[in-house]
Amino acid sequence: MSFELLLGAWVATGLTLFIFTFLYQDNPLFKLAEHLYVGVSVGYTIVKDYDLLVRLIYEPMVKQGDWSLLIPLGIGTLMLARYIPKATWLSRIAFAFIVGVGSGLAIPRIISSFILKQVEDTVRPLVSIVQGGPTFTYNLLDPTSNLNTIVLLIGVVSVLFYFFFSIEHTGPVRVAARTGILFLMVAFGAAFGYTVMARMSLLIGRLSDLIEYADPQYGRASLWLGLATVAILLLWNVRQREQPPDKG
Amino acid sequence: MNFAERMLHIDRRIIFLVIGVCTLLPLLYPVGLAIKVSPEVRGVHDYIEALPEGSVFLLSMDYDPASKPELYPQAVALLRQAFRKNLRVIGMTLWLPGTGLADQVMTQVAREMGKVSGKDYVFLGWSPGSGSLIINMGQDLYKAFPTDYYGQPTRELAVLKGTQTLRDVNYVVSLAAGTSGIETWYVYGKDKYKFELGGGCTGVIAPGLYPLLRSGQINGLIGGLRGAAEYEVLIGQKERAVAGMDAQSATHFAIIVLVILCNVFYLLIRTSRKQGEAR
Amino acid sequence: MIFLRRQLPLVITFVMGVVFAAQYYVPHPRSELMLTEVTKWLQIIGIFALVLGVTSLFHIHAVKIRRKEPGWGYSLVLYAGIFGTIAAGFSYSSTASQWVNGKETINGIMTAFGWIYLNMMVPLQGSMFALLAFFIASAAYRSFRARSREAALLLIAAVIVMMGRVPLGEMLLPASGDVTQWILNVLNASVRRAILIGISLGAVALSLKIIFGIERAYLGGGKE
Amino acid sequence: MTILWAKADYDAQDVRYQILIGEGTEKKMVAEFPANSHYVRDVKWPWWTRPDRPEAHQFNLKSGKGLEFKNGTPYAVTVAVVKGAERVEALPAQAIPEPNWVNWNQMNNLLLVLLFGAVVLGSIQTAKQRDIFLRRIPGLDAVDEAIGRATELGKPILYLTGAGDMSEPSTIAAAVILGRVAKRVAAYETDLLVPHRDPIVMAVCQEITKQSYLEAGKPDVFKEDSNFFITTDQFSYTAAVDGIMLRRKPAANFFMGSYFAEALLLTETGASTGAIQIAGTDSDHQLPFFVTTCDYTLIGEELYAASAYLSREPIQVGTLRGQDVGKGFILGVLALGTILATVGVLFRTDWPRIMLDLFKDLK
Repeated sequence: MSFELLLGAWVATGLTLFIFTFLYQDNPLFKLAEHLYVGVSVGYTIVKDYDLLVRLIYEPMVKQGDWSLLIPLGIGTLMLARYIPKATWLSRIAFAFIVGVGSGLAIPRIISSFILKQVEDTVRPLVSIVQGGPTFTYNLLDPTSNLNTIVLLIGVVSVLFYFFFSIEHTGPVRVAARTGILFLMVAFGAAFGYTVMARMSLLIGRLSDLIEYADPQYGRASLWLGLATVAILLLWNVRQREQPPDKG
Repeated sequence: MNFAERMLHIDRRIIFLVIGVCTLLPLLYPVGLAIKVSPEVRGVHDYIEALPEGSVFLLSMDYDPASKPELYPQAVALLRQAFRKNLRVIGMTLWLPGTGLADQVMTQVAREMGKVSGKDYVFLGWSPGSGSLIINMGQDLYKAFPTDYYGQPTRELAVLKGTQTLRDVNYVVSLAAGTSGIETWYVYGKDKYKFELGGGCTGVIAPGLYPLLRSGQINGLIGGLRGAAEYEVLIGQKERAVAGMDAQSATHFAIIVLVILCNVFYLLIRTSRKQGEAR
Repeated sequence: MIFLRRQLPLVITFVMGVVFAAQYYVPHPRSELMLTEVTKWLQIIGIFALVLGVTSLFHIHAVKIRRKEPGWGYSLVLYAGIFGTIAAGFSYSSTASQWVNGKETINGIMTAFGWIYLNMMVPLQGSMFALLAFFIASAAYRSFRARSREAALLLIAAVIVMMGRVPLGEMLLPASGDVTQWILNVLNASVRRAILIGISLGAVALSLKIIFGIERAYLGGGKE
Repeated sequence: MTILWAKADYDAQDVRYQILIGEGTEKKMVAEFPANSHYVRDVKWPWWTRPDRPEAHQFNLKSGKGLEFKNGTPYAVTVAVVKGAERVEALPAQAIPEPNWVNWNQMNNLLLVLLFGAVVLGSIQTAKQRDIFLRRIPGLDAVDEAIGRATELGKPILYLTGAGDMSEPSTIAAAVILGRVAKRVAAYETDLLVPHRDPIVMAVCQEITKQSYLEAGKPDVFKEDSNFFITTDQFSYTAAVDGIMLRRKPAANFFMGSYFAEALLLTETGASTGAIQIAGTDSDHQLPFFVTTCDYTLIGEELYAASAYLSREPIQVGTLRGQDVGKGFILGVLALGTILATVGVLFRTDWPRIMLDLFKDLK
C-alpha cells in the first residue's frame, strides 16, 4: 500500500471520529474538524472558480476574441462594489440584472411545469373504457386507477382549501381544510420516514468506511484513532472540571 | 418524577449509542435479506436496457460528498449498465463540490469496464449556472462546455460526434441531492429540448419528486440507498447498497421500537395524571 | 444621480424581466441565440457572487484573529485549510509531470488536490450529515407522541414508510411495501402537488412584483 | 416543417409511406413508416393550432441528422405510397422554411401569466383602497404566549431568519415577523438574540428591530448587537447557534424562513433545553421535522400569510389575496375539468377538449 493511501485512510478516519465526538458534547476536537471543514471547502471553491474563470472568460475572450464577455465581467465587478461604502449603489445594478433575468426566466417555466402540468395530470376522467364499456377501476396499487384519481383530487383540493387565507374557515370550507390537514400530516409522516432512511444511509456510509479502515492493511486506523479520541475527550473533560466553568 | 417520566427525559446520548450499535452490528455481521424491486426504479432500468447501442446517455451527478453514501452506489450501478450496453456516456455535475466525486466514479467504472475517455465516454465536469447552464447546453453543448474536464476540446471528441445539443441526447438521468437537480433538468431541459428524463435522488427529497413521477415528467425514480440496492439487484451486481440494507433494516426497527416506547411512556404519564385529577 | 441610484436598477429589472419572460414564447433562432448568450453571462456573474461570500468569511475570521477573540485559534485552522487547499490546487504533480490546475485526477492519477478532496472534504462533509442520523432518532423518541389525531396520523404514516422501505419490514409485514407505495404515490403526491401549486403561485406573484418594481427588498435595505 | 395529407382507405400495417424532400428536382427519402401510423391525433395539438382533422396523417421534419434546412430556400416535398413492389408518388409541394416568431401552442401559458398578473396587481390596488379580510392564523397567538413566558422566566428569546437571502419570499416574511416580535419584546424589556447567516439580511433586520423598539417607545433598551452575523457556512452556523441555546437557555426559539438539513440539529437541541419553539417555513422537505419537534409550525404559505396578517401592508395583503384568487381559479378548473373529462369519456365526444386543452402544458 502506498504512503498516500495509508495517510489518507488515517486522516479520513480521524476527521470522521472528531466530528462524531459532537454526539458526546461540543468539544475542541469537533471545533477543529469543523473549522478545517469550512476552510477546505472554501479553498476548494476558490480553486474551482479560478479554473472556471480561465475556461469561461480568459480562453474565449483572449484566444477566440469573444469580447462580448466584457459585459458580464463588468456586471460581476459592479457586484463587488458593495464593499465600497460610497459605491454600494452600483452593486444594485448587478442585482437588478440578475434578479430581472431570473424572474423573467422563471415565470413562464413555473407556470408550465408546476401549474399547467400538475393541473393537467390531476384532471382525469373518473371512469375508464375497459373492453369498450365505461367502468370504474379501483386498483389502489395502480396510481392511475379511477379510485386513486378521486383520492388524489380530494387531497389536492382539500390542501388547497387549507391554504385559503382571505376567507373564514367555517362550514364546508372548514371541513375541507380539516381534511387538508389530515392529508398534510400523512404526507409529513411519509417524508419523515423517508428521511430517516436517508440519514441512516449516510451513517451506514461513514461506518462502512470506518470498518474498512479498521483493516490491518490500513494499520487498524479506526481502532487506534478511536482509542486516542476517547482518551483526549476524557482528558479534556477532567481539565474542564478543574477550571471554573465560565471560561471559554 | 416517576419511571415513565424519567424514561422520557432520558439522556439522548443513550439513544445515540443504541443507533450506533444497531448500524454497526449488521455491517459487521450481515444477514442478506431479500430486496423487492419497485416499479419506479424499474422504469429507469428498463428504459436504459431498451436503448439501442450507441445511444447518447447523459448522467448528471448533482450531489456533494454529503450524499455520497446514497448516490454514489446509484451512479456506479447506472454507469455499469450504460457501459455494458455500449452507450455513449456523458458525465457532468451541477454541484461544484461534487466534481471530484463524479470524476472519480466515472474514471473508476470506465477503467473497470475497459472504456476510454473521449471515445466511449466524456466527463464534462462542472460549470456554474444550473438552469442557465442547461439552457446553454440545449442551445449548443460545445459552447456550454468548450472543453471537457481534462481540457480536451469537446468539438473534437469522438464520443460527442453528432451530439451538438441536448436534443441529440437520448436519455438524461440526474442523480440529485437537492435543488439544482431533477427539477432543474426538467424545467430548463426536458421541457424544451425533449429528451427523456429519469432521476435518482436522496431519501430526503424523494417524496417531493413523486408528483413529477406521476405526471410522467420523469420516467423513473431511484430513491436513496434502497433504490440503489434495487438497482444493484436489477443489474445483477450486488455491492455496497445491498450490503447496507441489513443495517438499514436494523436502524429502522430500532427507531420504530423507540417510537413505540415513547408512546407507551407518554400514555402511562397521561393516564396517571388523569387518575391524579380524579382523586 | 438619484435616477441612477434609484430608478436605473428598477428599469433594468423591468426590461430584463419582460424580455426574458417573452423569450419563452418566441422560438425564432435569434431569440434562442439571445437566451444562450445571456445565460452564459449569468454563469460568469455567478462566479462573482461566490467571491462575495468568500470575502465576508475571510473578513470575519481575520477580525477574530486580530482581536484574539476566544477560539481565534480555530480561525487559524480555517485559514490553514483554505490556503493549504489552494496551494494543493495549483501545485505541480511530479507523478503526472503536469501542473495540477484544480484537477482531482490527471490521467487517472490522484493529485494532492484530489487527495485533500477525497480524504478530508468527503469524510468531513459526510460525517457532518451522518450526525443527523443520531438526531433524527432522538427526535423520533422524544417528539413522536400521539398527542392528537393529526399527530397520530403523522406517526403511523412514518412508521409504515419506515417499514415499507426496508427488507425486514417487507418480510414481517408484506403489505407494508405496497401501502408505502400507495402513500407515496397517491396521498403524498396529492399533498405535494397542492403545496407545489400554492408555492408556485407565490413565486410567480413575487417575480411579477419584482419585475414591476413593487417588491424591492432584494436590493437590500429600505433606505437610500 | 409539418407535412399533412388525408387519410386513405388503403392505410394498413403492410402499406408504407415514404417522405421525400429535395432542393430542386433531386429528392431524397428522409423517412419511411407503416401507413397506419403518424396521425395528427398522435401529436398533442391544442384545438387552436391543430392543422387538420385528427384522422389525417402528419409528419414533422426537423433540421438535424443528415438534413439541414436553410431559411428562405424553397424545398420540394412529397409523399409516396409503397405496397409490395407498387410505388406511387404524389405531386411535390413547394415549401419555404421560415423561422417562427411565436409559438402558438403556448399561448394558454401566456394567457395565464397575463391573467394572474392582472389579478395580483388588481388585488394590490384594492388592498390599498380598502381592508381585505384575512383569517386569523392560530400560530400567531402562540407567538405572544411564548414572549410572555420568556418575560416571566427572565430568559432571552432566540429568533432565526433562516438560510435564504433577501430575494426569497420566506426571508422577507421572516423579517416582517421579526418586527412584530421585536415590538413585543421591547414592551416587556426582554432580551432578543438574532444570529444571522447573510450579511444583507442582518442589515435589513437591524433596521427593522430598531424601528420596532422606537414604535414600542423603548429606543433606550435597543441593543445594536442583538442582531449579529455568525458565518455563511451551514454547519458552523448550526454549531454556533446550538452553543447559544445550550449556554443562554432561551425560553422561546423562533425558526422562520428557509431551512435545510440543519433544521433538525437546531430544533432538537432547542427542545432539549425546554424552550417553547415556533417555526414557520416554506422548505417543504424540512416541514416534517418542524412539525414534530416544535410546539407550533406555520406551514408553507401560512408563513407568508402570517407576515401579511401582521404587517397589514397593502402590497403583502393584496398579493395574498391575488394568490387566493389564483388558487380558487385552479380549484374551479380542477372541478370543472374532471366533470368534462368524465363526460368526454362517457359520451365519447370531443367538445370538452375546448376547455381541457386550455389547461394542458403544450410545447
